[in-house]
Amino acid sequence: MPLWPYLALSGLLFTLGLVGLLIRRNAVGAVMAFGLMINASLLNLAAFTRQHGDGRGEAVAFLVLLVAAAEMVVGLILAIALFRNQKTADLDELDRLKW
Amino acid sequence: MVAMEMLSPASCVLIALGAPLLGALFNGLSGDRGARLAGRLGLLAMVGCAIGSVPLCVRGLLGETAAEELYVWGVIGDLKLTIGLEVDPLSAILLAGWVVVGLTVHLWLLGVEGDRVSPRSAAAFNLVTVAVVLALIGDGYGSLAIGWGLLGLCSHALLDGSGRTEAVSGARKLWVIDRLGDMALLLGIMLLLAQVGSLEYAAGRAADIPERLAVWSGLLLLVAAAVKGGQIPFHYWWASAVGAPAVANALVHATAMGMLAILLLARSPALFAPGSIPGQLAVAIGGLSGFMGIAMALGARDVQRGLGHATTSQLGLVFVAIGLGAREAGVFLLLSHTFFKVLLLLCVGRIFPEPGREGEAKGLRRRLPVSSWALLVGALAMGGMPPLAGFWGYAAVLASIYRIAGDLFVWTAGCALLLPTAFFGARLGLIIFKEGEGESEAGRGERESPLLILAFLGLGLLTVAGGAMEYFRGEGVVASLLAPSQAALPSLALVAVPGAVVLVGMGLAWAANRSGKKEADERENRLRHLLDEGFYVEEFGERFIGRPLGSIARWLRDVVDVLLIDLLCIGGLALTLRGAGWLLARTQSGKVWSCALAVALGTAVILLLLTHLS
Amino acid sequence: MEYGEELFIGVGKAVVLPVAIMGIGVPLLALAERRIGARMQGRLGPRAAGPFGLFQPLADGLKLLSKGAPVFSGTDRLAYVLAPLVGVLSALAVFAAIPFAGTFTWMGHSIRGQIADPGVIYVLAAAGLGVYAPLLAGWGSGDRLALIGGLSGTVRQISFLLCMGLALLGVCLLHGSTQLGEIVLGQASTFGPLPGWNIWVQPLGFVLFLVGTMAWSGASPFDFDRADGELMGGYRRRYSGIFLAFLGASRYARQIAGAALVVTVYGGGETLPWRTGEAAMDGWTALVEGMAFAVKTGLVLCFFIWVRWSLPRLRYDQAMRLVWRVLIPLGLLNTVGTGLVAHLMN
Amino acid sequence: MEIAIFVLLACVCALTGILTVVCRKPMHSSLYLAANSLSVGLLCILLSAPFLALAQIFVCVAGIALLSAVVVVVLNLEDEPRKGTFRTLSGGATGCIVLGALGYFLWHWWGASREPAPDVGTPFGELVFGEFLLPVELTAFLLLVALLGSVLLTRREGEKRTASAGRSGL
Repeated sequence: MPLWPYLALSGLLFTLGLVGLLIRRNAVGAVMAFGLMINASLLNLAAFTRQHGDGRGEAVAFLVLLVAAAEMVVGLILAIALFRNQKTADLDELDRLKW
Repeated sequence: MVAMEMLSPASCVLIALGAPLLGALFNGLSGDRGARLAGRLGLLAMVGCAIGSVPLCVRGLLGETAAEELYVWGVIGDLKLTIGLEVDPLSAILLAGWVVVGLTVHLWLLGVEGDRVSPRSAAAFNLVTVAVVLALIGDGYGSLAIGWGLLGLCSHALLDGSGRTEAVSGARKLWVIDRLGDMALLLGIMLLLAQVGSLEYAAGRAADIPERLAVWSGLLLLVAAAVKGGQIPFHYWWASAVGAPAVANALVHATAMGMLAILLLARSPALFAPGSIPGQLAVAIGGLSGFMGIAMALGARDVQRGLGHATTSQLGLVFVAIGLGAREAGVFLLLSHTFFKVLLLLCVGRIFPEPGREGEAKGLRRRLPVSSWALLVGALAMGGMPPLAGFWGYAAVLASIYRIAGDLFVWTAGCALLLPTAFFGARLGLIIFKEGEGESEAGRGERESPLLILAFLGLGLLTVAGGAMEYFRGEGVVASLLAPSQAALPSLALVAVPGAVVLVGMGLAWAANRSGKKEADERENRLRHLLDEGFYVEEFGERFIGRPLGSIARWLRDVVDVLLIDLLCIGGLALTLRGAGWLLARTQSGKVWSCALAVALGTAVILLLLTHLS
Repeated sequence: MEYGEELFIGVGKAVVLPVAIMGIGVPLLALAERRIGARMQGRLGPRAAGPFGLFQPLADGLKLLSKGAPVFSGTDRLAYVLAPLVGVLSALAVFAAIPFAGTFTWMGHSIRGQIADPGVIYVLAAAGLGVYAPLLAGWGSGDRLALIGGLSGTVRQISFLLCMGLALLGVCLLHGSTQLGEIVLGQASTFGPLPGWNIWVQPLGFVLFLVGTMAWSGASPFDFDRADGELMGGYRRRYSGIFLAFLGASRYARQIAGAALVVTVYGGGETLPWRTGEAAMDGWTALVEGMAFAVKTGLVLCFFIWVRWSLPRLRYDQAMRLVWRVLIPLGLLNTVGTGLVAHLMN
Repeated sequence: MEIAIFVLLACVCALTGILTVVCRKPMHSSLYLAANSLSVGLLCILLSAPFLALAQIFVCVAGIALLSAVVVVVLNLEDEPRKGTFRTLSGGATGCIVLGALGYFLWHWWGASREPAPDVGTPFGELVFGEFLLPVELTAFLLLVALLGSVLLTRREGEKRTASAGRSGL
């Protein structure tokens, strides 16, 4: 089973996640898109682990998974806090960083 | 042992330059507190300078050249810019002359003005000394240029310091013209530097400069000398220089500037060789300014302006001498001219403290016997009375011109020039002397201060005995009397003819004076006005050079500045910046997705780079 | 295909087990629950449909199947349909790891009474999938009460799943493996006069696991998410017909799975009590072992039912406080303790 | 056989990925995210990383995706409006560009498909708690911080009162 299909799939997933991040209007949607990107990276990592046959890749992937999970949880919690504070989760309305 | 050490050139130079410099600094910086001491301090500085320069002069006059490198102030690649010392007979004589003049002027200053000498002018006088000494003893065009510029500064300071309105505007005009001279000087030096690779005179003399470059640098240096010496095209600065107090004119304009101009020409014989174009041009300018100068002097309304134009004519004669290769004679004439001109100017300064008021010379003889007598001696010397220095100077120049150039026509023209000079000298002496007879209530209490008498005595002696120097110099006119001259004219004639011409001139003056003193003055006709205004050269320059340049400047201002720069460049720039700002603002929408977009594109670019660069 | 018969056997088992559970286990449990509950309340319970009311669940099933499934407005079709499916599938998926019968050789192949042995983590993962069911049901039916019920149901399942996981950790530490087969094998020994089950070795673990499975499967006092009083059936309110049947079946399947897990991990699994070591056995003994496994699971289920009809229902915050402040810390304690003991022993 | 499974899972994965991004209803996109995670988990099994697969399912599907679904429920987010075409276009375009760059990058580095090395199969537990002990500890700490953070961040002003009020309960 050659490697490139896996890479292609993870590349596609990553890009989909990226596009989702750009397109989604509300915070939760963005976090979900981010979740997609995490899945893509995990798949990529697993694929390369398989390619190199070294078990360590799996351990690293596991850790990456954990950290990413923590990240997404915090992301979602922020979305909640944001909603409660700004009464909206729509990212477009949060443009106070406007130059 | 210490004496020997003291005599070494370097230490002498240190004293000669140091003393006046210190004097200038003290006077300049002390302000009102030091007002009373200004005069004395100036004199003290001058004495210090004299002490320093006497050994140098003695060494120089004995014919021994002391050359030494004092200070390297710049090394650019293989080009070394140094200030060095080179005292040869030429600079020694000039230095001696300058020291004497400096001392007398300071004595005069102390004697006449005493405590009222303004520190500013005292500082300026000292600075002039520094400038001249630096130029004289310098071994290259560098120090000459420094002296040159410094002199311009001092003349402006003195003119400006006098406080009179027309003096201040004159100062500005003088400054501009002086800058023109400086520019020409610097350009000439640069040309030489580029070709010769060093500023020293020695290198200038040694190197074989290609003919075309020699001509150009020669012309530039000639222009500089002409400006400084007040020769024809640039003589009109005398009109503005008159505003200065007479003593300043005496020291700075008459002697220092002339000395430097002649020094420049004398120091670059290769450029002004008799046959070369600059040499011939120097002769032409010299002759022209000689005749026009004396004509303007005769027509001048004011005594000082007359003397100024007379200086122009005498320096013209020196230019002619150097142009034809008679360097020694030229320098000798310069020296003798310096002595009687300073004497004249000091007397005029004493008699007419305010320039332009000639009338109140009545009762002069009783009031100021010494200055009036000194004035008479100076005027006659300028006229070229045989026993006095003036005559010997003129005779030496004419003799050497004839001997070297062997050109009868120039010799006769020279003698012709002596006629009006003699007439002018005699008339000046007679007017002042005759008018002085009457009683005059003004100035009764004045009495001659001893210092003043001392100064006049010194100068008078020199003007009288100047001729002896001629003999002392060896192959002078007197010497030529003894040694049979192989020239066509017998040497006796070389002396006799000028003498005769002078006497005739003086006789004419006496006759004119006795007969119609009155109608001579009243003829305010166009000729007199023409002469007085200096042949309207200034107005000519104004109309044909000043006005066109002005209109060009205005056009530039209107079209280029306003339209091109303001509207297009700056306006355009502002517009583009505002547009760019607006565009950029749109990208900074603050929305999360636009930032994420930028990040995404960034990653894409990085990926491409990684693949591409590897 | 090189698998050939192996594949056939595997698929066979994979088909037989769910059918058995859904066909026999769930209806039996439903009936048992109603009958035992009734008996505990002094009434007879359903006896009309068939002998001892055995066909009662069948009747209920048919009734539900015959009813139409009305579509409410404001419902999220996808979630509405997905909820029951996910619930049932995840419950059945848990059985894939549970050894329910002995190993016997038949026609040259030794057949294990277990579909596959991915281990405890697979069980947790499969159970984890089922966590979606209440949330989706609540959100899908578009009804506020259902939503509250759904949310609380999901949170309950996650928390108690965590509690179960921690309890299992202790056992895995002891047996040195996460695979249920190994654990069962490890229990096939005697513990003094008693069979070498983990229940004696890991008493705290057993209690935690038991309470965890009870709560996770939504039985007994922990079924606050479908409390009739407050939430009127919670997320089941808007369901009817086949979906309602599936929701109920998923709950019962999860209870059976929980009980099976309890039996496998702490009750010696399918091994007959006091059996030691790996026993070579023929088909019949394997069947007997299967029957033993069924009896043990039945006992645990009866315990569930017994607790259900005797204890009052817990409130949501009481249950949450119980899990997060009591059970999970105990679980951690248990794991650490077991670790220390295991380390000291060898 | 293996390739068939891979193709199936890849299709599911891609499809759910697209649906997650495109879907208007937030709940649906979270479900698709869960499905996507599940398929990635299964793919990991194909890549003979069983523990990673189970962890992925357990963490991503039952954890993250579920949490996002819960947040969608809690915030009761309505569907996304259909405007903002420029934004979607630019997002899509950027996506294509990044995909192109990524493809070129991967093709450049991994164009030649090499045979996978033999699977060494070192036990996962040994690795995680042996060689990677420090990272695991750090991750544990990080998770703890995330836990605390989430608890504190979602605390309402009145939170403290209800907690104490509930003291009387169990």
